[in-house]
Amino acid sequence: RDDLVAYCLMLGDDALVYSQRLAEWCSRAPELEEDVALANIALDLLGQARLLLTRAGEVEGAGRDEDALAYLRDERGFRNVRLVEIDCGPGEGGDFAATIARLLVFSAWRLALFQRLTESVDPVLAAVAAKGVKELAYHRDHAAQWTLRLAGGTAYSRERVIAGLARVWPYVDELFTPHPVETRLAAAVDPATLRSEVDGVLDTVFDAAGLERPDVEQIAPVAGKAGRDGVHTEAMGYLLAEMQHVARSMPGALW
Amino acid sequence: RDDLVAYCLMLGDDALVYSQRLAEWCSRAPELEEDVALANIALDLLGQARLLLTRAGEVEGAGRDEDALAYLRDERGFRNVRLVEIDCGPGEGGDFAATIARLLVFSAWRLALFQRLTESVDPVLAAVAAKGVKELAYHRDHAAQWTLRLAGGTAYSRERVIAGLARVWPYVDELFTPHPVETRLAAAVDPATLRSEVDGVLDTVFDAAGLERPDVEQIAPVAGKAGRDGVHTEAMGYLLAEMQHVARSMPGALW
Amino acid sequence: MDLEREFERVVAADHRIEPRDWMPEGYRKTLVRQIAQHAHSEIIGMQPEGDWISRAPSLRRKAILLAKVQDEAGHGLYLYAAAETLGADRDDLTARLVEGRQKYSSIFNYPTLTFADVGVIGWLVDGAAICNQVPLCRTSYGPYARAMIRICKEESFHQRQGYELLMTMMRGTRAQRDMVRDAVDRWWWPALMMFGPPDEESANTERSLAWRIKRHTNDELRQRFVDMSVPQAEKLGVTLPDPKLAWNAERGHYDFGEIDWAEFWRVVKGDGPCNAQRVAHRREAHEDGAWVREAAAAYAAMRERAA
Amino acid sequence: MDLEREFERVVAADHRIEPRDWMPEGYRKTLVRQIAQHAHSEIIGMQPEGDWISRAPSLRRKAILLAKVQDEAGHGLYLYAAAETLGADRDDLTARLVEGRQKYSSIFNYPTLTFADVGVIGWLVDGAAICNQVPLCRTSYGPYARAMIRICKEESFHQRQGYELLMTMMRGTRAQRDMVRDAVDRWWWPALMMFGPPDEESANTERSLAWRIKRHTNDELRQRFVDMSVPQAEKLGVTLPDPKLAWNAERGHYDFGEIDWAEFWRVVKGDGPCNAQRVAHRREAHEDGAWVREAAAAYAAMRERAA
Repeated sequence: RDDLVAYCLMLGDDALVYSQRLAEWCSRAPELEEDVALANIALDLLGQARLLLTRAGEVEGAGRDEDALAYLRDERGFRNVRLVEIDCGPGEGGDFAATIARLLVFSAWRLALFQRLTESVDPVLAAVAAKGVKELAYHRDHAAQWTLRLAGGTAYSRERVIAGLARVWPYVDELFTPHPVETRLAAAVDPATLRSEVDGVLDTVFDAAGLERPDVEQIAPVAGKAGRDGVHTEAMGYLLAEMQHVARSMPGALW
Repeated sequence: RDDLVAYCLMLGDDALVYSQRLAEWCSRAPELEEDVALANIALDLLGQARLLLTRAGEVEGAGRDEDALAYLRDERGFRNVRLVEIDCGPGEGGDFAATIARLLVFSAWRLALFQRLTESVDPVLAAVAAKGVKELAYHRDHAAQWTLRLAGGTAYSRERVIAGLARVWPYVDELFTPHPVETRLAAAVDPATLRSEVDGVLDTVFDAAGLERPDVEQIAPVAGKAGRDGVHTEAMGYLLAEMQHVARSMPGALW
Repeated sequence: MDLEREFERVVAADHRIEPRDWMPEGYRKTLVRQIAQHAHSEIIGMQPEGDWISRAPSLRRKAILLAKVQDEAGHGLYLYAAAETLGADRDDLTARLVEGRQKYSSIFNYPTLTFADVGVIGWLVDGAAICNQVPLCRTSYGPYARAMIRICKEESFHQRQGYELLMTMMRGTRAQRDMVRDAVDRWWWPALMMFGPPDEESANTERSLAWRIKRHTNDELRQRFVDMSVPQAEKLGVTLPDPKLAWNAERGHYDFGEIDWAEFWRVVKGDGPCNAQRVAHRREAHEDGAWVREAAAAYAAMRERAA
Repeated sequence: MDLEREFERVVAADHRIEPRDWMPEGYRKTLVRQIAQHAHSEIIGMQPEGDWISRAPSLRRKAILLAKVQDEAGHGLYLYAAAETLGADRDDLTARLVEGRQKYSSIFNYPTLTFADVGVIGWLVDGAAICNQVPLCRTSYGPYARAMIRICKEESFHQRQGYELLMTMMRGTRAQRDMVRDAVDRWWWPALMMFGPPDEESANTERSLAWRIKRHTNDELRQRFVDMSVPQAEKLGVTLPDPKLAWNAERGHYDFGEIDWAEFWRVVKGDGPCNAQRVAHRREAHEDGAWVREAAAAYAAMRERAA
């Protein structure tokens, strides 16, 4: 049961933290249509996060709801992969191309994972996955289309998308590294088994876009521990400070 | 007595919030010597803030110490002028020139204020001011020297310092607008009385640097209220979220 | 002149003018300016509320707020499309906005200081917008009227959500109630200013009424908003910051105090607390995205050539 | 050859070599590299701790931390100055750092995850640095030795402050104690790695010892650090994450487990959790500041011409 809680948190935190990052684009996208699209994707992921955190709280049975889990957990308790927490822009940590690169990698990975998860022995996870699959297919398609546009647009946009992929690629191996919880839990999907499928999807996009898979080193874990163990990048603390500050500042408040 | 508390908070918050902004330069300054200098200035101001917030808490007599006042107050309770909270860089909201421009304006103003305050009828304020005057004279001198260097350096640096002054100038009138507390409290200095002295100091620097006083509109208060009333810019919430998050996350902790 | 008579007949009969119909040049210009300003207001309006998405204190409120700000982008899109049916060009309108040559609703030049502001914007600002916009659902220009029908539906949803947030906060802690009251104090007067200058100073009102672009004067709409808001404030448990606010049985309306028109004009002319910031934010987003739009255009052109 | 004999005599007598003295080229090169790496370590070391200045949870801790990070910048300055007495050029050394051509202490390639990390860095990382550096106060090159005396004094102040923070946190809430233990678990092994590879794999140790640049081997210093830290950990109430850690009465030292040398070499070679981030941060600060340095130089040149 602890494992199921942990697993719901893993998948829920991925969606929550990534949604927080995507929402940073709100009112800053390159065109209004894209503002709408990125907000849509952030909303889909926020919806997934809410279902999964609620489920984690229910299984845990300690009275924590989605908000207690989102707002009152400390950084070391967040179990998302590091890919979703890094700053890919807008602003200094990235740009629209890095944002699209992360969306491509993340949604290709999560779609493969959720497709598998629709057959989970846990009916709630299976239901969340079934709903999420449709959303993620759209996200992946959106990212793939932009990857083609940026790679085939101007010389500058091509340079940016190559740099964007290099920005996010160091966090890719972690997506496929199984955590003991994922190995033990029958209801879970072992992410290692998704690698070739996801690689295939990405290679298809890269081929169509005339891009190479980035040749960059992977970011090491810390003594074998990474996001799934609550060992994050230094970007995470700032993200949580912003996300949690109001909620933490008003204990007992109703929202 | 409420007025004295409020006044200590005003002067203390100016120093605390500005110190927080200056410390953002740590490990990001254009040269190591400047890293040391900006940290020094931030430390001086942090020291002033601690004395003033401690004093505010003592006079208030409700058991709030410097940390309760710094970490557990909400934005609307902070009484600093808006000049100190805006983002002047490093990063997107400014750069080194905007940073120097703010330092010049702020320290010229605060030095004039503290010089007057050394004669306050409140002995604690007078003592804080006497200590601060030496620090602020150094800060002002440092900013003036950089203003000369940037104005007389390269064409680009001259353009930057002009832009930097324009960035901070809209917040200057607020420095000289007396709040009712400042008018009522005998121990306080009426900032309106400092204007000509500060203008004179700044004009001397501008003359030496061959700069003009910026010709930009002042940022309006909100229905007559501004920083001294706890009505801040939208930058303030983010600053406080970062500053207060750890402290708020661990109620009852000892540090 | 037949065309002009036909135009006047359609307007007088409360039918709709459509893009292909003949229309007086003044009508077209007035509409383009009004629709563009309305579109700009939706786009600039994303900022003060969008600022709180990352800090919304519950996931439900975060989702509601994100969806709302997204809707505003959508409204901007409908409205730019409506302006384009009149021959306007979206890029040109955007340029006017980011260069400060065309206005947007002054209400967005005030800062959002606490999460309660999100609720109050929903309640009062969207409420005032609805008062302004419901009559526009019957405006004489067809595409504008149809856009407004859709927008009004979503706006009233937003307004209910804002009011509901405030009701929830008022049931919460004392600090929350203080927060709500503080936000109401700050937003009430700017909300009243949303209806524009008093009728005697409103240059364009008369012509707009004749053309049935507008259907009510500024002061009529402002009164309607006050009458609507006072009982809502009572139900919420907040006092509106106007000592002169009182029911006038004779008029059948609430009397209210004098608006600070000096502040109104100051903000309209660009010197509100956030004018510079709002336009700079939009300009930066626009400029930062230029290379992306160029890439998309180059890619589309390339695909077209290949097809 | 008289010069070489004189050099060897001075070194053997434990006197100091000064900048104007003759010295073998290898000695000069070894020293420049070591001092530069040491300076770089101070500068890069500002980042992991500096990251917490804005979030330090008390004003006293904020002031302590800011002063500490400032001291590190100061240490960097002394050390670059010492390297310059050997003919090195600070701009050139900085270029080597930001282009990744010269190393710094690998310990700074680990992330600081909580405020307890600030305390543990003070206790263990500064503690290990002091073990390494105290003998350098007697190193054969005068300017380096004198810089180290000043640095060691400040470092041991930092170490006491770090340990005191941890003692305070351990007296606090349970969550704080957990935080301290978690941080100790993460930093203990990287701290042991700070002494470098085991003696049998340390290529330069022998020559450095002969020249009296170093005075102890890596393993000797590491043992000294372990012996010093174990009782401190006990007093603090934390368990060091090494099941093999045990007092060996025969040796008069603590035995300890095997270090993960694969990880050590991975991080040294650039693939630690934060290598890329640390160098990028420094490079960006350097590049962002280029126009300021140019302006200062142009202004100084102009003033000189005018004088």
